[in-house]
Amino acid sequence: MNQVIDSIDKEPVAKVCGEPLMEIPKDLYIPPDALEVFLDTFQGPLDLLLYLIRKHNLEIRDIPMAELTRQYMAYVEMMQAHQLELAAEYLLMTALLIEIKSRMLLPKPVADTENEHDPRAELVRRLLEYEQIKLAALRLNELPHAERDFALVQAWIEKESTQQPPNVHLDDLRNAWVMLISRANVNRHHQVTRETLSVRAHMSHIMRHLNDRDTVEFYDFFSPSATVPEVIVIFLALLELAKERLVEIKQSKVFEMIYVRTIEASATA
Amino acid sequence: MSEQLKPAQLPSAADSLDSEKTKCILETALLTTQDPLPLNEIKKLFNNELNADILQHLLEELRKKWADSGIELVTVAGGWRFHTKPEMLPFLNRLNPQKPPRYSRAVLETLAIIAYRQPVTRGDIEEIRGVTVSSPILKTLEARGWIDAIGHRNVPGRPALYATTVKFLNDLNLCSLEELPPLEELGSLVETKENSEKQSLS
Amino acid sequence: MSEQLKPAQLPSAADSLDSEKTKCILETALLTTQDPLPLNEIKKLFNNELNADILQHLLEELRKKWADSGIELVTVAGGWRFHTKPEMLPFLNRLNPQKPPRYSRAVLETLAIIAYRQPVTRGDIEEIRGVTVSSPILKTLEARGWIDAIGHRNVPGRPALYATTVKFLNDLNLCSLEELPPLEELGSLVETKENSEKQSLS
Repeated sequence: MNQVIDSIDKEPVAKVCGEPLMEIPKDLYIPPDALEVFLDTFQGPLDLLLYLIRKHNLEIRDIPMAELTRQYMAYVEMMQAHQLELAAEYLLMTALLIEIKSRMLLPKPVADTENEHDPRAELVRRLLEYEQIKLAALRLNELPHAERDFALVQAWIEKESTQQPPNVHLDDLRNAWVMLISRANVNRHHQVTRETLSVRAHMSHIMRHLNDRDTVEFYDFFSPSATVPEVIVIFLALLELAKERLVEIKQSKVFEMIYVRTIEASATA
Repeated sequence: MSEQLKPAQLPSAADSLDSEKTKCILETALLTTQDPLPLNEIKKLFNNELNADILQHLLEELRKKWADSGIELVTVAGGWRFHTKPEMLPFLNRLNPQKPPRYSRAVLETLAIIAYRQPVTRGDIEEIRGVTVSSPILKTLEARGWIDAIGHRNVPGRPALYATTVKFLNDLNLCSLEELPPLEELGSLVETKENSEKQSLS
Repeated sequence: MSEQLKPAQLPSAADSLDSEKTKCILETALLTTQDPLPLNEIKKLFNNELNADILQHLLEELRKKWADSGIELVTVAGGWRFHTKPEMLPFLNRLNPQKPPRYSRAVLETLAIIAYRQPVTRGDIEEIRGVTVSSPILKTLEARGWIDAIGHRNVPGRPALYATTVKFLNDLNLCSLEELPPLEELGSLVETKENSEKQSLS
């Protein structure tokens, strides 16, 4: 391994336009005001290392650790010199690089096999994995994004005309009534039977009828086609209305016409 | 992104902009904006290079194009927009079935009292419910067209007498009030809700 | 409201529903919903009376109908939706001059890690990126609805596990994660232990 490093140190570090470059270009100088931008440019130590490797065409599977460490530390020191707040990760990476470098300088064990663990392996794995994600992020950004590259279609739904009114089911009414009765413990005389309901229904009907015209002849309430039960119910309804003082039933003389009118009408008459 | 339509490459002379393309852009813009687009906004689409008359004309053409579909191009106060035709709503509502609104217990009880005990005054309702009946409750039912005042009871204050309407019967699918659930069995006063549910199932 | 389309009056036999009308309803539903409509939602439009094949066929017809316009009917992970063709955006942007969000590299890399390696914890992301991942980065992606925490890894601290959402796929026009651009083939380069062992064996 050592000789690999040695040989690399003697090999051109990069080829520029086919010309071997024996020395790392001294382009490390960055104007201080650009440093902050520079710091923002890198996502972290891995990103910086990748930049150095790619920029100088270093072989990622056989990284010249001495060179890379030197390059890396030059950046870090420069940033520290300008007292830029450097994330702790950068310093941690410095330590890691130095450690790898020194482990590689150790004499090779005698039983050298290809299975021997390369101290750089983990770093290389991380660098490659990071580069893979970095590229994936770029690709992801190139995919069309909603809002950025296309708009979604959404026509207005005109709803105003369809304000659904609440629905009432017969059971709702029944349950409401049950609730009322059980709650108020209404007396038995409040009980409404089918028959009295009919009477009640006809009471409303008669009231409506009377509202339209002031006075109605008694017999007009009984249509010729009415069945006997109907006649009875209508008659009871009229009596009930009279009892509740809602209508007035009047006959001026015996055998004369009987007229029905609302109490209101009679009051204003 | 395809380049052929980049606005920068649009001819600056208004009339050279193909009217089909213009309509296509108009249509797209109107389909993506929920708020109505006023004409001066629409002009921006074409860098104000098309005058109002041309746009108005194209919009009218678009309106005709859409006439037979489920949405229509309309002008509202704020400008032009596409909106759904009313007949589409029953279908669209199936996607977001909002629970039908329900009346409060107070409204239902009031309605039940009016239905079973009509004609009744507000005082009658209050007596049975044991609480005061607020005006909004009666207003709600009147606005629905389910009850109306059919007269006044001749007592001090001459309170209005309420009864249910034909619309109430129609809306509840009843031919007459006799078809309301009978209440004879309620005389026992011990009927529970579960009981009545069982009965209504049988 | 016009009555002829009341859903209650729809014939129950699927094929008797006029296919033009069906397409019209489909089109309306798709033009009014921003979120993609999955087929099972679309079925609800017709009370599940139309089978998937028929709907698929009609949707394809709709797709063709719109091919020459400024919008297109596409399928993404969430289902079917209309969106504008990319060439329309420059025009639409004239109406909304505010720039859509551009994400920083940190956000994009975090998103990429979650997308390709999900489910991952914040620690996993930090390990790959080599830096701490600030909360605002994850918040940004969560606010966009692109990632969410789907559980916790059963290790000390029980860190949240993040994954991408259906909205992420929808917004990137994808039907599934498999449609993400493939990762650069670095496997051969990555010197994992297994790899080097394999190589030494050969």
